[in-house]
Amino acid sequence: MDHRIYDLEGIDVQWCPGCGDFQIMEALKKALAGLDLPPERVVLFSGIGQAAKMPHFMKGHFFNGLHGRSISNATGMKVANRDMTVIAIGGDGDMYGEGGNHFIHTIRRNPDITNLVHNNMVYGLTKGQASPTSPVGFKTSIQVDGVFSEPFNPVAVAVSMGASFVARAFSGNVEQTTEIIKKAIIHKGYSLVDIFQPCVSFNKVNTFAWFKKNTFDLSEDHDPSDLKSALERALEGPPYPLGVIYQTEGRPTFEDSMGCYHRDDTPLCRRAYGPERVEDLIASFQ
Amino acid sequence: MDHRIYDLEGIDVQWCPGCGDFQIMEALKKALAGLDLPPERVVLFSGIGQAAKMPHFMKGHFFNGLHGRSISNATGMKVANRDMTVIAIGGDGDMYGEGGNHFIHTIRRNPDITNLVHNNMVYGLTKGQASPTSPVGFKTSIQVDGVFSEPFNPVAVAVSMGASFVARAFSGNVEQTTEIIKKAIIHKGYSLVDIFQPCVSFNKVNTFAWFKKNTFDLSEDHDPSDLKSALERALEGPPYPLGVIYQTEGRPTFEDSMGCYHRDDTPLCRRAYGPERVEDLIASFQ
Amino acid sequence: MFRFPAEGNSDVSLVLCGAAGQGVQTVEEILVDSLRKSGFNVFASREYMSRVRGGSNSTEIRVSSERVRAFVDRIDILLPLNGGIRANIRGRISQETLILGDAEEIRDELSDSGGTFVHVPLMEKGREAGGPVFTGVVAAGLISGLLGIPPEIPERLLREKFSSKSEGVVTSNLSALEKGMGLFRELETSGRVSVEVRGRGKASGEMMINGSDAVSLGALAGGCDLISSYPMSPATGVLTFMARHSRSHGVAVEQAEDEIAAINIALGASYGGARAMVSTSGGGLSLMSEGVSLAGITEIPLVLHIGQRPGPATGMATRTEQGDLNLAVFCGHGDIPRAVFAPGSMERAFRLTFEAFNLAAEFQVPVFILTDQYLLNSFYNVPPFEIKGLNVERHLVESGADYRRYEVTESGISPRSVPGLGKGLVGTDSHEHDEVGHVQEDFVLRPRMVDKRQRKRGGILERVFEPVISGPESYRNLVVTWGSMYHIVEEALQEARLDETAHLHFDQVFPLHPGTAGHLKKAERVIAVEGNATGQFADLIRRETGFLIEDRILWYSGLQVPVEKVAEKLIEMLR
Amino acid sequence: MFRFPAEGNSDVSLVLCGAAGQGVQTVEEILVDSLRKSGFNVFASREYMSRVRGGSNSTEIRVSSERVRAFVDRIDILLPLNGGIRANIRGRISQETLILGDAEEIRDELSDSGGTFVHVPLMEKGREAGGPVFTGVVAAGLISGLLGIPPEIPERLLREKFSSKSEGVVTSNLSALEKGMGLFRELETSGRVSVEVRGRGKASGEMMINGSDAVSLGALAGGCDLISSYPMSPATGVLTFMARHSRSHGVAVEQAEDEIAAINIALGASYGGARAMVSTSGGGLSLMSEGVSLAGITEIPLVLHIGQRPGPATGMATRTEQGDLNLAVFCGHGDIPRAVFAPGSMERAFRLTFEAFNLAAEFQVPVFILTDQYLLNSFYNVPPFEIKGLNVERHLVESGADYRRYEVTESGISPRSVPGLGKGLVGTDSHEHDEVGHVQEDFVLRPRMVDKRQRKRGGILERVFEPVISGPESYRNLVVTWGSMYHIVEEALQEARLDETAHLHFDQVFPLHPGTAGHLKKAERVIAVEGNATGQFADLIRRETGFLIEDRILWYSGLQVPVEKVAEKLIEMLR
Ligand SMILES: Cc1ncc(C[n+]2csc(CCOP(=O)(O)OP(=O)(O)O)c2C)c(N)n1
Ligand SMILES: Cc1ncc(C[n+]2csc(CCOP(=O)(O)OP(=O)(O)O)c2C)c(N)n1
Ligand code: SF4
Ligand code: SF4
Ligand SMILES: [Mg+2]
Ligand SMILES: [Mg+2]
Repeated sequence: MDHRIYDLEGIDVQWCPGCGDFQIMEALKKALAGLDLPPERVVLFSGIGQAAKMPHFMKGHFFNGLHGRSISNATGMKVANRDMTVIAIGGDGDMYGEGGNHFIHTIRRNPDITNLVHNNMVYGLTKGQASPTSPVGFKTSIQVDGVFSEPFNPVAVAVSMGASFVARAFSGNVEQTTEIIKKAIIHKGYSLVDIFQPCVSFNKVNTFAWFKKNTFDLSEDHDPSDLKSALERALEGPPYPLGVIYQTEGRPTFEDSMGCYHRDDTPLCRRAYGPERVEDLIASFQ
Repeated sequence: MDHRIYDLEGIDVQWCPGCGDFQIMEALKKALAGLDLPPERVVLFSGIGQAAKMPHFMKGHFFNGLHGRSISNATGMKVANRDMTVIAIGGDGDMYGEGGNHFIHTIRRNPDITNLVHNNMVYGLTKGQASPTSPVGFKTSIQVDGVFSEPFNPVAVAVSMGASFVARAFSGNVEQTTEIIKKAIIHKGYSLVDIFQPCVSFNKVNTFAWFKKNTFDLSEDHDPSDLKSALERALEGPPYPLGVIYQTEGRPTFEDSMGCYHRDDTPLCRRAYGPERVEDLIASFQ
Repeated sequence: MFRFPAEGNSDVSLVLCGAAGQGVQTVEEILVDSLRKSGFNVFASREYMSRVRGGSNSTEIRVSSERVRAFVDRIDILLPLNGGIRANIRGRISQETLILGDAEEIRDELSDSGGTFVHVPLMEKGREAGGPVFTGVVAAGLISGLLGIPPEIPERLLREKFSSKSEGVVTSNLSALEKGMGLFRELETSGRVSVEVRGRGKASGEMMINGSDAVSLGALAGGCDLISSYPMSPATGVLTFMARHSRSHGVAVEQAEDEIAAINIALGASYGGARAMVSTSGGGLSLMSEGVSLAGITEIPLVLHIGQRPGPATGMATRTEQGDLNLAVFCGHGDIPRAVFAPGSMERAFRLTFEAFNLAAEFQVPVFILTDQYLLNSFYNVPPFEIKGLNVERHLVESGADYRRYEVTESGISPRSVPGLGKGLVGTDSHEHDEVGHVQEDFVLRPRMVDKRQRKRGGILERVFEPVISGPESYRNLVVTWGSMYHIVEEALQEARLDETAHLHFDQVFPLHPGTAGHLKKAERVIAVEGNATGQFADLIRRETGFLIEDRILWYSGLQVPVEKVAEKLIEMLR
Repeated sequence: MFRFPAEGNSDVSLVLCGAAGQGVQTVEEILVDSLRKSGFNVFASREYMSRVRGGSNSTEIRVSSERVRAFVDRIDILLPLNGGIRANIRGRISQETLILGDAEEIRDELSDSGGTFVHVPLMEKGREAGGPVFTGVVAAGLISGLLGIPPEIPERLLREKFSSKSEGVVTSNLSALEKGMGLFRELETSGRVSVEVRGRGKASGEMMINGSDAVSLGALAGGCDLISSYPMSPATGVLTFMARHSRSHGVAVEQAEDEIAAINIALGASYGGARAMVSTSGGGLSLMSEGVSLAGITEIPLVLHIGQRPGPATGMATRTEQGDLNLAVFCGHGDIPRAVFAPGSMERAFRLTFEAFNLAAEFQVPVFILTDQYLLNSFYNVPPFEIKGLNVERHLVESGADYRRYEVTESGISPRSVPGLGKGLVGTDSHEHDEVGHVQEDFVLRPRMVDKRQRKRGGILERVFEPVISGPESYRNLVVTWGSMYHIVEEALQEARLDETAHLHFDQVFPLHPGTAGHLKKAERVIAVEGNATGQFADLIRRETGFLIEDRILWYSGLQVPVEKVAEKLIEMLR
């Protein structure tokens, strides 16, 4: 399938020229098309931020919700209709700051959704405040003396929690990012793809060149099913390894565990319950 | 100092007979008294839950706030007055469920507070629903088919984030718990003490005997300053190692980084700013 | 000699009290079930402390030949199972109260209480039956005898209850029951007590149900597909009910990590075509406020059940209040059309929850069901809920290729599709958006879209449920209530025997029925009775109608206001 | 020939527009600063898109001999720096509009706009000065010339601004400025334009300040010790200001992980004795609702700055609205005393934020400052803020050994101490509690404590700020406003020249001043002007006074309503 099937015509893409977000969108389109998924099968969720604007720039069903809450929305969707491919997109502030609690608990739940985090180590949309992944010392209009708190390492946390699929990518490498996203979508369960992304407007420290210099491809012989070495890889850097860091197959998904599918595979939107559904229960109170 | 200085007279302790919370309170009193800290120096923070009732059963300043938010309250207090010893107490639901985002980000911030989490792997106060640490398969009135989500391992997450002090204790061992809490209080920075605690009313799986059987003391030769072996220890179990799992000294604290202490050590409650404080700024707008 | 019902009453009010985990609940269950199966009308209301063991909880059970649906102060018979009887019970003991207690346990705690203490050796009989755990069943036997319940009814219940246990357990329980009945026979022989409630036989085919289960049944009947929530008293019961029937009735149930996740999972599911709900209390609704706002602009249907308890903040976690009306009506930022129901009875709790799902689906708005701890934890017998004539309306369309989720229409309602239902793409957005759902900063589009959403208020208003008026058709005084206050005031008015006084009750509190002002203006004097400190509903009425209800009976002790207190205050004000 | 001010006006309205990141802001800064330093009265208001680069933002600069403080529709001179001029600007171009643009960039975009396009070779001159980046400074030079700003003023500003850069940079900037002035001289010589604003000289010693900085200064003056917040437009400016002055002015600043942490850190700090605040927008306040409720029952002082923007949900992130009044007044569960300010000017933004800290400390309640994007991002010159006579009142006591944090008093205010201030222990609790702060389930204590907290409403009401009334003393018509609408309506009324029409403006919107109804009833016709879709303030007035304001001018396009639109509507309604 040609990835241009995902192009939206006549739109004004709101990202800054040179922003890594363009390449991530390209990689996502290619990954989806590469898997022969048409836009009608795909639901894009996002929160608020520059990254989170993506569903307005490409085709697909979409739910652009609140800052920080998209993986919860996506989880609900996946329960409502398991036939859909569900992708949740957002920035590092969105997913690890405002949405940090959902990040942790969605890992525990393991719904079959793919979570793309554009990790530019800064708050882009709100003009350059520190994000949870900003390096110590990073100066901004609010962190005037430089960031004080330790940066959040999403990959390490996800691996230490046994998330079923954890990968790191770099927007500058569209091909590899495409392949990783494909694997993440194919993976049945929650997949985190933390994607290094240069923000040309607000992050003058972690630039394209910096990421280029401070990342490397995971060697072929890394075994992503080995938790121990995955943890080591997750904690490594700079330079940071890129690729699938951890993956464990066979964990059941959240939506499959839901009582609504115990006897009936019909997506919830097509169910036709009537009030007679409660006749037996009414009787039980008599 | 005799730990009975912390006793509150004439009160009706609301925990069930046999609950591990009693022993944790005993350990805390002993630790504080052992460090010669009088109640006037200590501020107890808590959220909502059985564990979180503790400030009503012992002496000290206290702030019994909302479910899930006590470490944020405690962080604010520590900024307001660095002379106080600040302890935040709560259950596994409070700290890792409702308060999960604050847990992560407080680790990053590293305020000098001690965080005691009574980990009974269940929601006690609300009568027995699963908590984030409940084991898979645990049946409750809501998790009727047994818990589905992977349990949260707070120790592993904290270590993987480089929290400056991470320990695990068991309420059944008051002496060891006391020693660990002492170390946690002495530690300058955020200290997590995850304390296994049997809930006799609602957790019939992780009972006193179960904890006894499934825990062991960390050997003397565990070096808590070694991140790699700390991580291994953190991921270990059952049986679970008890003791200080990770500790790193010398990380500056959050409150010390605050601009309000740049020129002035006075606790905020004793400051006497007048509006003339803004004269220079008014001039700068002219 | 004690005779019940006492002169002037048609019911007997029995209060059981005891420590948590000490069997009060077992006694209550056996009695309530037996009474109903015997055909009595029964009302039972529970109050309990925010703790797991110890303390002292109580249940009031009213038994009557007439329907009984409200909480009274009066205690005819008090049965304390443990010492440590709390002030809220002590204060209700009068000269007419018969206290049946075991002196071994209660000692002289109630000696100066004003009531008549009659020693009954419950503990001894319990021990005889097999051990102290049977004390509760002995008490149940005593009361069964007292109320004239045919012995085979509680016997059968006990057999069912312990069917999975060993034969020994059953035998001990039956023996305890019998010993209790024996205690009653002794009392009777002594000529000290006589009870006769007439009218048995009518209620036996009815449902005995509490508010929590009534809301849950309404939700299931309304087609609920998914509930995601975080446990919070007193709203957890709905979550538990749904979990229990999750597999058998095909509903997805998730206990989320917090209330914010809960509402966002529900909204995601609703976007995907599920009929979704959340159940929480005021604190949870505070946290969900942003999600309510999201539902507002995205026009995603959502039903929110809010079980009120006293606030602010944690307040009194297991107690009752009507203090979250303002929050339900105004939570969320921006202008958000919505509807708020506040059922006053089990029938209405069922029906309005059912309706909430249809209304939410039709207008694509958040719909609130405001209940409270009192309603949720009170039981009474009601005729089986009527489901004939009710229809689950999904209000979904198959999308065409050029589907526009937010098509501007005259009614403000855009035909709603969901991903996978048809050929089109379904977009939804928390920003101001165009008809397709894409974010736009367009200052002409913005008011068009705001107006579209606001037009739905008109449609919602057309569907509004009328307030219920009872009492004389031409009245001088009008008492106004909402939610769980309904039956309290109904009975209080009966008791107060006030001339020319009617009762106007609202099961829907927002928007207000257009006829509201008309009813109010007909009265010379209007009195609001509410369970909060400021009179939130009276203030809302003024906002919507301009009518000031100056006289307000406000109750915010944490316990439901009893019938007598309301009657007393009304008499004070109106006689 | 164009003459400015045009007939009938005393000001020139200049609008700059261009893509984000393309120097509009630099031009604006240089011009506004130069104008003020030259003694002009200046008003400047910014509107910008929710994106970092591209798009098209604009700034309106009004220059006048009189004070100017409001946004107008009229554009006298339009200076577009880039193509892609948006409809909201195009729609404001009239026959009287002079467009100074570079045809190289703008091409024929504005050829059918109705205004007069005069080509000025800004880009060419920029390139000559050193490169395209200097185009903006060329434009600044052009306008400086046009408005008769003495050249040495912008020259000095440029020197200061680039003092840390190389000499070459300074030289290029100065050359660009001079080239721009040259362009003006050419225009002048051609006889096509003449501008003369009289009255220079008066404003030069005044402050040029925007709402964001006025609120921040008020907070610092009020003794603010700590701000913890999460960035959210348009409220981030306050956080940024505090951060900038954190070390020099001794204030703790934390960007929290989310709004819930933000308010809880602030409450913890306030409990510990800090004067604490948060700054957020409607979405953040929704999330903070539970924290507001916590402040309510724990009686911890807190100041909340809420910069409103259009909702619901994300709405229009960088735009303006007055849609969060309901939320500010009603957020949080349970009955919570509070005060809500909504300053209508820079002076009031400063003063009321200052007062908020004292009021919060005195009554131990949450106090809200409701502003909006328009107010926060508008600048004008004001006389230096008066701080004489203002006192920071901490309202703290040293605790004795038997200190009771929640001592019941007649005023409802319990003397407040904090840990470490005195000998006593200081307890605070989110449950209903006794005087010491311990949780109690006591049904007599509960109403006592509720009443104690509610009594504070009386005290808060005594402190309430009077609404400001302007216009004829005896009026037939009354226009009611709140918050940022103040100066818009003041000017609209001047422009509309309506007889017998007065203006009643509220800087404090809750509780309402007891005199409110009196003012309203004096009028035959009352009109509310609000920036939201339903008339939230009019509804609130009805709730508090019973007075129905039927006529409402409601504006919710996302942009501030311009003076002319209000004037037009008022004339329509009142003439
Ligand atoms: C509840 C809430 N708080 C704050 C905001 C303001 N906000 C929007 S995006 C954002 C951060 C953006 O950073 P990130 O998620 O890293 O995305 P980026 O723009 O860098 O791609 C913030 C703070 C909001 N929209 N909602
Ligand atoms: C916002 C909010 N949601 C829910 C609750 C109800 N609640 C109180 S305590 C609790 C969980 C208690 O579990 P845990 O924190 O593990 O403490 P434990 O009782 O087991 O010690 C819950 C869900 C609440 N008080 N506030
Ligand atoms: S601000 Fe940064 S993240 Fe946002 S579009 Fe521009 S470069 Fe990309
Ligand atoms: S319910 Fe469990 S945690 Fe709570 S007091 Fe009882 S035993 Fe302890
Ligand atoms: Mg980012
Ligand atoms: Mg627990």
